[in-house]
Amino acid sequence: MFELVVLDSALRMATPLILASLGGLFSERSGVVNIALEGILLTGAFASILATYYTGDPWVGVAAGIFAGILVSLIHAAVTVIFKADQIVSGVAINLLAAGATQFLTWITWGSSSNSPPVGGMARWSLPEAWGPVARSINVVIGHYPPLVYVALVAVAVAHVVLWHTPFGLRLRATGEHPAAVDALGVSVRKMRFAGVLLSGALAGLGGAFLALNTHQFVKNMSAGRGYIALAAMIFGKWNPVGAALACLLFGYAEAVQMGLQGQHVPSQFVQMIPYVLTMVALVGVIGRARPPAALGKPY
Amino acid sequence: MNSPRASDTATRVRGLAGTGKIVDVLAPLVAVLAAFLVGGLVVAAIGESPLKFYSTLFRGAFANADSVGLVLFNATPLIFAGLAVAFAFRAGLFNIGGEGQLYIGSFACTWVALQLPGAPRVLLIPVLILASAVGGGLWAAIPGYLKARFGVHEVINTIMMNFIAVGLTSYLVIAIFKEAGQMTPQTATIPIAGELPRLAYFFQSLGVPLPAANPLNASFLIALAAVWLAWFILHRTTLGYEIRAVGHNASAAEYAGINVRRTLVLAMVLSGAFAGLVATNEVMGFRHRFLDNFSSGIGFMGIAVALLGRNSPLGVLFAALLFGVLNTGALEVDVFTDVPRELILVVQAVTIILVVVGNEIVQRRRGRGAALTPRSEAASIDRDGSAEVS
Amino acid sequence: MPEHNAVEMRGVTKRYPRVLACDRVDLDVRRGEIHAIIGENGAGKSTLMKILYGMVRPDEGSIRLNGNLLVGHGPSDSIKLGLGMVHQHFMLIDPFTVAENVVLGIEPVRAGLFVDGRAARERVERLSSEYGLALDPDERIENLSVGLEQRAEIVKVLYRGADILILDEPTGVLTPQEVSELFLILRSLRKSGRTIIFITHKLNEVIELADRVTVMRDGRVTGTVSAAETTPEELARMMVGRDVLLRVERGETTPGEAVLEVSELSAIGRKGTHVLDHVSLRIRSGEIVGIAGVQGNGQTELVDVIAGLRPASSGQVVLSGSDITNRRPRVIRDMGVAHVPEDRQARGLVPEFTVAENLVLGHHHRAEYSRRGLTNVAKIEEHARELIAEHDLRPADPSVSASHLSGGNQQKLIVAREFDGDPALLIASQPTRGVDIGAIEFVHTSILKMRDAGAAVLLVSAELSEIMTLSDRIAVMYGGRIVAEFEGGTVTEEDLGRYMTGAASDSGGQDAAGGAA
Amino acid sequence: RESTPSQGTDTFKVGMVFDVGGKGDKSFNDSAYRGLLRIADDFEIEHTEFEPGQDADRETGLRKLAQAGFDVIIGVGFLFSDSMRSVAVDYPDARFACVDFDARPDEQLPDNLAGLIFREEEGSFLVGVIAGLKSETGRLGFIGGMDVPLIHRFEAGYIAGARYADPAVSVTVGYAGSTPQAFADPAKGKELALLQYGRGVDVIYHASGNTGIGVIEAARETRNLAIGVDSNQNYMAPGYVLTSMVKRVDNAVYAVVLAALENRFEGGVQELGLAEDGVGYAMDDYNAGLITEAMIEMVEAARVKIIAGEIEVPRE
Ligand SMILES: Nc1ncnc2c1ncn2[C@@H]1O[C@H](COP(=O)(O)OP(=O)(O)OP(=O)(O)O)[C@@H](O)[C@H]1O
Ligand SMILES: Nc1ncnc2c1ncn2[C@@H]1O[C@H](COP(=O)(O)OP(=O)(O)OP(=O)(O)O)[C@@H](O)[C@H]1O
Ligand SMILES: [Mg+2]
Ligand SMILES: [Mg+2]
Repeated sequence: MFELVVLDSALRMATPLILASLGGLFSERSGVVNIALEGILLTGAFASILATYYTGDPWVGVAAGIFAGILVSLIHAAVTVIFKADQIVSGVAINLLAAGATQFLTWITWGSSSNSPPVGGMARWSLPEAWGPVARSINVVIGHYPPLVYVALVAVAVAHVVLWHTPFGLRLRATGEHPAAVDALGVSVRKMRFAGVLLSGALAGLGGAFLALNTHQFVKNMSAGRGYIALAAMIFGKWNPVGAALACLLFGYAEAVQMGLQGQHVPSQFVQMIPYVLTMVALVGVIGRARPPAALGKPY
Repeated sequence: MNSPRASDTATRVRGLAGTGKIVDVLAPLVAVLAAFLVGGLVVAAIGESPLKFYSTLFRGAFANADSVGLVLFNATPLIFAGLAVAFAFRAGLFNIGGEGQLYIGSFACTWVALQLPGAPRVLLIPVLILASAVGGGLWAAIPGYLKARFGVHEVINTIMMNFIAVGLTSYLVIAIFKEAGQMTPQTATIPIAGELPRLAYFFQSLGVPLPAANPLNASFLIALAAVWLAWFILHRTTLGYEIRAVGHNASAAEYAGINVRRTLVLAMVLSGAFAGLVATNEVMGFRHRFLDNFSSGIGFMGIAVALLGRNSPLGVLFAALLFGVLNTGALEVDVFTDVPRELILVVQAVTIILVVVGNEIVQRRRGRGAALTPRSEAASIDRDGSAEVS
Repeated sequence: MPEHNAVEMRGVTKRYPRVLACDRVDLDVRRGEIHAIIGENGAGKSTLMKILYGMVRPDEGSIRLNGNLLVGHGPSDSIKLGLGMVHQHFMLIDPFTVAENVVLGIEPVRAGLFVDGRAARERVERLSSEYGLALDPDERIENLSVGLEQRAEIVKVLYRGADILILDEPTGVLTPQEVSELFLILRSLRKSGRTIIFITHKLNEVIELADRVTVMRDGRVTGTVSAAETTPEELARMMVGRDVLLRVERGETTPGEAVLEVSELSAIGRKGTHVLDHVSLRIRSGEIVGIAGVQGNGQTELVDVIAGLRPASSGQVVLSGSDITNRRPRVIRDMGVAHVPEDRQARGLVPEFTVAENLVLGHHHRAEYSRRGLTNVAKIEEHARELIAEHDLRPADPSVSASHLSGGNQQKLIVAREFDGDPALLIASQPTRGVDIGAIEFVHTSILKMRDAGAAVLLVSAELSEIMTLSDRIAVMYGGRIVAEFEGGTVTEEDLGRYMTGAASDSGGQDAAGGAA
Repeated sequence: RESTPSQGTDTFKVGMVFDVGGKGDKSFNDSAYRGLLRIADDFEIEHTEFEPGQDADRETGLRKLAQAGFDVIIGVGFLFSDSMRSVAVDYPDARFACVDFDARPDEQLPDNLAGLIFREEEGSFLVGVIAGLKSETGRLGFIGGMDVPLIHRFEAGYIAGARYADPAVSVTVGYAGSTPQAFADPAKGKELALLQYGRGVDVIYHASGNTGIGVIEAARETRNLAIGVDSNQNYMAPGYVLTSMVKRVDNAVYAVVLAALENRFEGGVQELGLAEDGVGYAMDDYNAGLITEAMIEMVEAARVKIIAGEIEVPRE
């Protein structure tokens, strides 16, 4: 169970979850529930393949994934922050929209509403071999995972620093706790919430890009509930970047173990349920100590 | 006793309140039309004729008795799923778990049917309806209890339980109950005595040429009854009174001696029971067995339906019919035009967004009014346990 | 050129959907003065200040700050112009530290990117020592007492360099000791040249602290006077709009059997402290016991525990001989306890329900209205028609939603419901808060009628005059305890005030124990 | 959708309804679609295809096509079996074919319904032989889509073939899931494959539709070998796809439509194995360098023996 391959697999499985849950974190810290993560992942996945398909450059695909994520989250921000509509309803609608729109566009682009043709993926990072043995041993480290895995890990650290050590983070968290107080201090609640939701779109879009580029293809509904799992991981991680990332790793690990256990007569359905059951148990046990942002879900 | 300015205010307020009813009906209609317009623009953008698109869509839904029968058939599960969401809304709960509840309800229905091979029709049918409701209700009771007891938000838990329900039923079907000698992941068929009759013969006897093959079945009638029942529970029973009180103002309900926690759990159970009744259509009425993964999002569509129906049972009925039209027409569009059905999903999503946004705009102009969505604030319970003395 | 006033508001008007919160208000605040604004609940004081601060847009009117006309300004503009506000409901972020709360929005930065925590801490320390506002910058707000929270709010304002400070009802939640400390701080701020606008509805505070006073009533300014030249009586007249406070005649009463017996009752609050601390109290039938006290001294908790809405940690509540401690609210109601709750919007009504539905709230499960789980719609409507006629509720339509009723009529609805059906014990919490004189009179006579009909009445009110007018006996609560008990009419407002502020707690504590035995 | 049928014309009309994964899966559905395109090229035929959205649409969709006067209606995938049975009875004038029909033992089909069944285990046996011969580590992998008996047949044949070539090989088996989605989850396919390769497997045979795209990707990434399925997938990662077990759904579709065109359509279950050229393995320029003459000789010998009945290929 602790084989390297399983751990590797866990990390890769966790990567889109980590990115999406960091996204959820920024949104929820600003006080906006973001169930739309699922749809954003999906849209990011689609956009990244579309762009890669036409440009041949997966990094353009990554940019497109981020951009698409921001675009979708813009809808969420507008509906919930400007029009102050219910955040969960908006999220549900956006997920529906994303499912329909990505399939529709897949059909328009490639004539199949279920998947795109394969595209070239992202090359592993590496220094030129010619640089000698040092470069080669560095390559062993930085070339071990797809590049976005490292990006995700760095994003965790950056998110932590941003949330806890910058004025932006302080204001963002304050907005999620007590928007009226933030307003009274002359900081625009609307701007902070937009920032939180759009950042969430960018990160989840990036997660979608990883999901698709790592499989070299867009497949309909390929987010397959990962947005919800990311949300659960975020709660599980008590709305902290490091906690959320650890929870994602745990979920990724559960999935990897489930695959690793195959052929050993553990019904796969049960292993697949682990993250969900874990989340429910954790919510009962953890939520008492972990406090969601006080103004979460409340329009201001 | 009123100063002039007070009566000014009163007239203004009263004026708006008077138009309230019309606005309530008009706003979703306008949203639907606007969403259609968006859909039409998209169709035009890909170089197809919106006119042909919509004429095909509506031909698919209204061409003949068969089409209309399909609309009603497609609307039936959405009515149940919509009622489930709307009912929970009334208690201030957001039940996103319709999908899981309908799976468990359907499985419970099938399982009970398979246990009673020789049971007579008069017994089996009510028992199976009950089993469906109980299955869905019990599944919903878990997040309801966790909410009431530990204050865990039902949204997350119902989502989690959707995944669990799919996995659990999948396991049960594939590993234990799969029909022998078949590769399709489905159970054996339920006894014929447990099948709900199709409505074709009934309609034919009324002179409506509904073909015998049309899948519309008695579950539709159960759905109509459920609409009435949901209304009746909410507005004619003490429990309904308490559910609405809790949904509107939990602390007033608590003050009034209503056991808020118990009411929340009960509301959730009833909500889940409505979702479970989807089994009457899918299992008893149509497939006559449990097919793994059959739903493809009926429970989620229920959210949209409830929303569009403004969380009133009658509204749910109309919204489900609208979605039934769209889904039925979508197939026609898919088969007979170059526009893929996915566009219909987009139209549905845009409808929801426009409905919520439109509602907020109307509310804002009116100053205040009935909330469209549950006031999660009101129904949230402190862990300190101030909601109940135990 | 004459020196500008610090604040000049002219013709400021703000309409809310159902009220005119400010009606062509003019206000002048001179530089360097402490200017009090007084008025009854709902007079529009907070709204006026929020308009000044830029959190609420006025519909009409102009505002000048130090002579500069403000147009469409927001809080950030006000802060830049040196205006700071301590809100009636504190604007503090619980899980943040004091320092974080203070610097939020204008954070000192390090390396151009990161919040400089040390600088923040130092600034807070400097400001607190400068004005004698002892505060630990690293303490989280959630661990502070209300008094300290208020200090954090003041430091927040000072950190922003405010020279005009608005304090919205700063004393309502403070202990007397904290109040006098606050006054010291405010005076030292005035000495440093700052202008202070101070909202309250406590007349003696005004006389003690303020230079000038503006009185508001019903959204309008009824006058501005110099504190040195006015009396509480004059201020009261300006506040209420007529000469003497309305007093209903309280006839003699002969109390009967004990209905409510509370002994050694305690309850624990959110922060683990005793919000009720061994309270003992007895009310007999035909007797009104009034509880006086500064808000937040356990009155709400006492009522909630008796009504079953909050668990008691120890002690006993006995109603007509049976123990109802920690029973469910429904059981307690069914045993004959009626309860007019403190906050009618949050507790007493389901605003979305119709008048008829609200008129059975809490009784809806009783046999008259509910048969085998089904509601008796006809009976509920009939009941509503009776009560509407009896209490002159307007509009006289049982099917109108309660949210469409005026505040006064909402309160009448609750009174009508709770007074119906001969309760043994009537709990009336702030029964006249925010209602106009006519409704006050109605409520007061109704309470007395109940008493005369043999009910035991527990009256909780922030209005001392109300307590003094109605109560046969008066208990004073302070810090979760009953610190004194008096026979009605044997005590002056000043005496009560001393007990309420804890100034005379010791002897009072003895009294209370004796009186309850 | 290349040519949209107008209702009521006299041209011969063929409708195809796809399985989960849909058109463009480079595998099963595409194989069927290729057959349709080919016959549409050869004859004047109108055709339409779609993928059902919700489960009930499978049956309704078939019905709509029948009502619209389609001459041949093809359901791609065993999930259509139930619906086919009832729709075929209701529309005796249309002819129906169901690929991978889920036949019940001794089932009597209506005259207008052809159930097309492939003996996948036979083709799988052959690629198993190739894998067994090719593997250097002696460890083979199998990745199935949905954990169902149909896919178990691929697994059983493959394992038997591998053992036939090298009795010492071990085979690691993984399935992507238990729902139809398991055929459309390349992300999962890739991770499953990476796990197996990571554990020393050097050839993986996938029978997982779209999911297999991830398997082949993993082979390319780790420089191991994969074996494609249904369609010839050798081109997808040249040098890393050892061969493909082709299931000639295209041929079967072509043949069924042709029979209908020529008015000799026959109902009933049709089993297509090695003997009927219904299954096989793919050789082309992409994998020529991977497979030696000697290997081909052995495989061809096995093919002859299977057809002759000398080798009994297990189905489970
Ligand atoms: N956001 C709002 N929406 C609607 N009505 C409001 C709003 N804010 C205040 N009001 C109403 O405006 C009136 C004046 O309220 P305001 O808070 O200014 O009173 P106040 O004098 O501060 O009273 P208190 O002494 O109780 O604090 C009240 O009737 C109140 O209900
Ligand atoms: N939306 C509405 N629909 C119908 N009638 C309304 C509505 N809003 C207010 N009214 C009625 O208009 C009248 C004036 O309301 P308002 O709140 O100004 O009363 P008020 O003068 O403050 O009365 P009170 O002294 O009882 O508080 C009330 O009698 C109320 O019943
Ligand atoms: Mg105020
Ligand atoms: Mg009023």
